[in-house]
Amino acid sequence: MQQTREVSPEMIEIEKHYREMGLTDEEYQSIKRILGRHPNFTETGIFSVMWSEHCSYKTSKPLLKKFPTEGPQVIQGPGEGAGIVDIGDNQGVVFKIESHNHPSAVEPYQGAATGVGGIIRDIFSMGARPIASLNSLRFGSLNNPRVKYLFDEVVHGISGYGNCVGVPTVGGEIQFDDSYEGNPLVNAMAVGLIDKKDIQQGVAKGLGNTVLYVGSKTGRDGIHGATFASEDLTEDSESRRSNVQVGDPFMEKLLIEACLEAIHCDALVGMQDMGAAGLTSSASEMASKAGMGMEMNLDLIPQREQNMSAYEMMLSESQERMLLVVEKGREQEIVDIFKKYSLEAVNVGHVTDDKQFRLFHKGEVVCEIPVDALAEDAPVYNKPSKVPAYYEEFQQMSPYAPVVTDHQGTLKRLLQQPTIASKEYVYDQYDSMVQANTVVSPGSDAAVVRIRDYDKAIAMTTDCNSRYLYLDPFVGGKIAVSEAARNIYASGAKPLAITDGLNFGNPDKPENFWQMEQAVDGMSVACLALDTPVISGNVSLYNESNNQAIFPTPIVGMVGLIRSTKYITTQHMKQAGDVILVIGE
Amino acid sequence: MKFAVIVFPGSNCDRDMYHAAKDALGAEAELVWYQDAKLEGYDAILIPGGFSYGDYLRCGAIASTSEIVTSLRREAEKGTPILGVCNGFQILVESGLLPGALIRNDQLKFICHFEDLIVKNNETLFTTDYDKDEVIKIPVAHGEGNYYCDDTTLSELKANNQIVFTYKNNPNGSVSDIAGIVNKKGNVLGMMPHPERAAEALLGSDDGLKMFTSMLKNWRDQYATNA
Amino acid sequence: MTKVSIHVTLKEGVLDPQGKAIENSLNTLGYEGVHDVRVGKLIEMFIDHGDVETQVKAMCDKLLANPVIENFTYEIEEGVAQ
Amino acid sequence: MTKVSIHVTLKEGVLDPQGKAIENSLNTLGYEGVHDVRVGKLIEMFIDHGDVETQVKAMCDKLLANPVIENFTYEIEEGVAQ
Ligand SMILES: Nc1ncnc2c1ncn2[C@@H]1O[C@H](COP(=O)(O)OP(=O)(O)O)[C@@H](O)[C@H]1O
Repeated sequence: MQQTREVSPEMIEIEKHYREMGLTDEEYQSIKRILGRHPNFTETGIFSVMWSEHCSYKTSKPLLKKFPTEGPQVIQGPGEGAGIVDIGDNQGVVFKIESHNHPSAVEPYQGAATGVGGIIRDIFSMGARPIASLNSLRFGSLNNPRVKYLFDEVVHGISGYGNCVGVPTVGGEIQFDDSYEGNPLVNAMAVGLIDKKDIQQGVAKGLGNTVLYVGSKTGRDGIHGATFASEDLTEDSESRRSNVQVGDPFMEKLLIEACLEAIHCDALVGMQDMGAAGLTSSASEMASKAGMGMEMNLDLIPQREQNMSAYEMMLSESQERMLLVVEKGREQEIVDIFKKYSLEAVNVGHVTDDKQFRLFHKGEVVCEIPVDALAEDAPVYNKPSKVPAYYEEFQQMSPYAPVVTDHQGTLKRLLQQPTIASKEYVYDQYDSMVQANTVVSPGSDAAVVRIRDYDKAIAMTTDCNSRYLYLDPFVGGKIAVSEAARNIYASGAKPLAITDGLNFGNPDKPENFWQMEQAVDGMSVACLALDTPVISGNVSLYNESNNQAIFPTPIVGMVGLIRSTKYITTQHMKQAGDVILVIGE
Repeated sequence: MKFAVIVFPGSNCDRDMYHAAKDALGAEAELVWYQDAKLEGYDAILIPGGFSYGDYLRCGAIASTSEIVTSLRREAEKGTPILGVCNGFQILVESGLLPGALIRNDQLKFICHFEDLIVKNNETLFTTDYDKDEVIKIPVAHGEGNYYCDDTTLSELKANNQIVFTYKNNPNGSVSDIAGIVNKKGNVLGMMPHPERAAEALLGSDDGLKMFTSMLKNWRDQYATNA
Repeated sequence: MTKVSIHVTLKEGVLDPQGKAIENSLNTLGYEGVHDVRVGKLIEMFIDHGDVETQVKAMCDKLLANPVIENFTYEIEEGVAQ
Repeated sequence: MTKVSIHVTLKEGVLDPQGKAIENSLNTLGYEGVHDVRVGKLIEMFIDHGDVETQVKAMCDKLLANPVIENFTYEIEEGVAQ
């Protein structure tokens, strides 16, 4: 069995092992100051994931602050698992987008599948029933066989997972461009419906309350990448094992039903899914949000593999797991609900009032960290930005107006571009109709899903033309939001809010950071003008291959409300003889 | 009339079936969890689509070994109308209540879109409201809906008029374009297309509703005869 | 502990679209001598107690293979460490 | 003609949801001693000419197994009548 070799606390500092976990010298020193001692191996790992960009947004936070996030329609803005907007009748729609770029580049089927699974968990952990998913994909040129393989497998992964869990995949977008050749983008968005009274929060409130672990067992999935000191017994064992996360949509479906049943039991205090940084982030965030602490006994964590260390369990990204906090003494009520679905809910710890994140393993304390230090005290960086040379050069050019002589030929050539061509090949593989609410399936401007028992519907879309953003990220950012809004309006809906998936290159390069700044500014301007605040989002940086960044790709996922189903409009021509009008400039 | 909709772990069209029976048709309907194993007292049983047990091993295989299938067999023998759609059809063939097997679509892809079906037999409990050879628009959504049976079985199906629906444009490679079949006795129907998704015009077609109205009408007739 | 490997294969005459697709891909990749590709399942498990062979046969009949389209064979290795 | 049987299995440590579902179902059916069920693929084919072993290895690497999560082994039987 492969095991992680653990370096002593002193050696972590002397040999600077923390660097290989992604922590800088300064970050390591502030951890030492916070603890008043050397962090041990497990603690260093826990800090490294909680202070990673993915969990802490340490480089993007200053930019995200610029987004407008408020409005009378906003029930829940950024901060929880997903945002919520009001659609009347005491109902809300919950939505969020999430990237799974790097896992998809390594193992496209599972990468895309687990991306869908992860974002759906964000939705039902809020207490909402997932009612639709969308996606936004970017690949290199289809002439490259590897790209073709990635494309096919990503689509299979989305359909394999989404179809099985019974959430209709109703829309999306795909762009092909060389800038994504070595670094495809796979962003998944999910939308849920909730009765306002059912809104859950990921909080660990109530001294002495019980922490329950539910779902798949914990394996060594997803740790290898972050682990520098993994020592394999032999080369052979390395090639025999793998750390890729594999999704189990069947397990997810059971979790959806069980969790949505559990929210009606008032013994449930808080619920959160284990996403990136699994147990570590869910547990510490739940405690921090409640102003409490938490103790867990790792011996009790359901484990799929033998001899797992505390470090491995805390960093594992095994899929389909949830953490619940339940009123002490009433655990059985929740356990019984999960049992109906053949799921085990295991008591692994309890809520404390000392604001410490304390873990036991084999009778020893293996971690004791002030919980706020993990969830709230991550460093924030204001990165330098610089106008790229290419941009200045482009600005000097005089505008180019193409002269089209052969209109039919040009149109045909345009329609042959994979980015513009029909995506039926893709969306025919998605179950876009399950739940029997899909009024407008993929193929029109925005997808429309009616709200059962009411005469209303919601429209949703994902959009981003990254070529515009490359040319001018500020204008391109405005265009991305506006395009989404046009798709929503054209379906008969009023836009309500957006979720954003910010995909960029390495932010340590000032030119890339400038692109981010400009894009966010442009999007913010458009969001204000269109009254579509940002209620959730995701940041994926370091999307580069061969030192070449992808085009700036801030994907906009927008949702709108259609007040009556009679206003639903599709983009298709209806009958011969109808008049065609062009509106706008 | 009271419908039971059996819910297996992983079923995902259970609510859709329930709403079709309850809202679109206006009958009584109940969701029955597979462990509740009792199916007496219902006038018809619906086995919904989805991915029971994740479709692991073979679609419908694991579900077909569960307790409730024993009750289902009993109801089938009694003559209770049983309709299995998509995964429900797969469960019916896996449990031997219908002949043949459903294998991977010949193009190896999941497909989801509306298809034109031809009503081949409008004399079943499920199809009397259709005309013979009527073309109806019903969506498919499956990865393993390619109906297979050997030649002997196929001739029997034909001889007994058990082929109820065929595809106008075969989308998955099914033998003889088969989309739905009924058992010899005529009370167990399995089909890959989803009539419950075509029960309201708003969703693109209400051609599926006649399956539910046929069931209701035949139940009423039978009730009147028995009374 | 006994290790059991079960091979589930499609019956002759049953169409195997997956095998056909793999064959085409292999031919396209330049492996022109490859033909009659068939894809089946390999199910491996450990059994702790009882008459292993009787159990394996029954499991295949009841669940692991579908007699309408599939055949099965199995291998039993006694005393295998996991 | 040469017959080749290729076994493609999931690497150690990779979650096998299918194996787990089958195991649960077998346990429920009363086969309680069954555990660690893993499901792989069995790919059978015939090869007419060329160095069979070299071809098989290359085909597995390129197409038949996914090196990120799967391992493969193979058996070659020379001179098999189809
Ligand atoms: N990855 C995808 N998944 C699902 N649907 C998609 C995907 N890509 C495109 N579509 C659907 O295809 C249709 C056309 O998409 P697109 O070419 O992006 O059009 P537009 O430029 O009008 O947004 C839309 O209905 C969209 O939802």
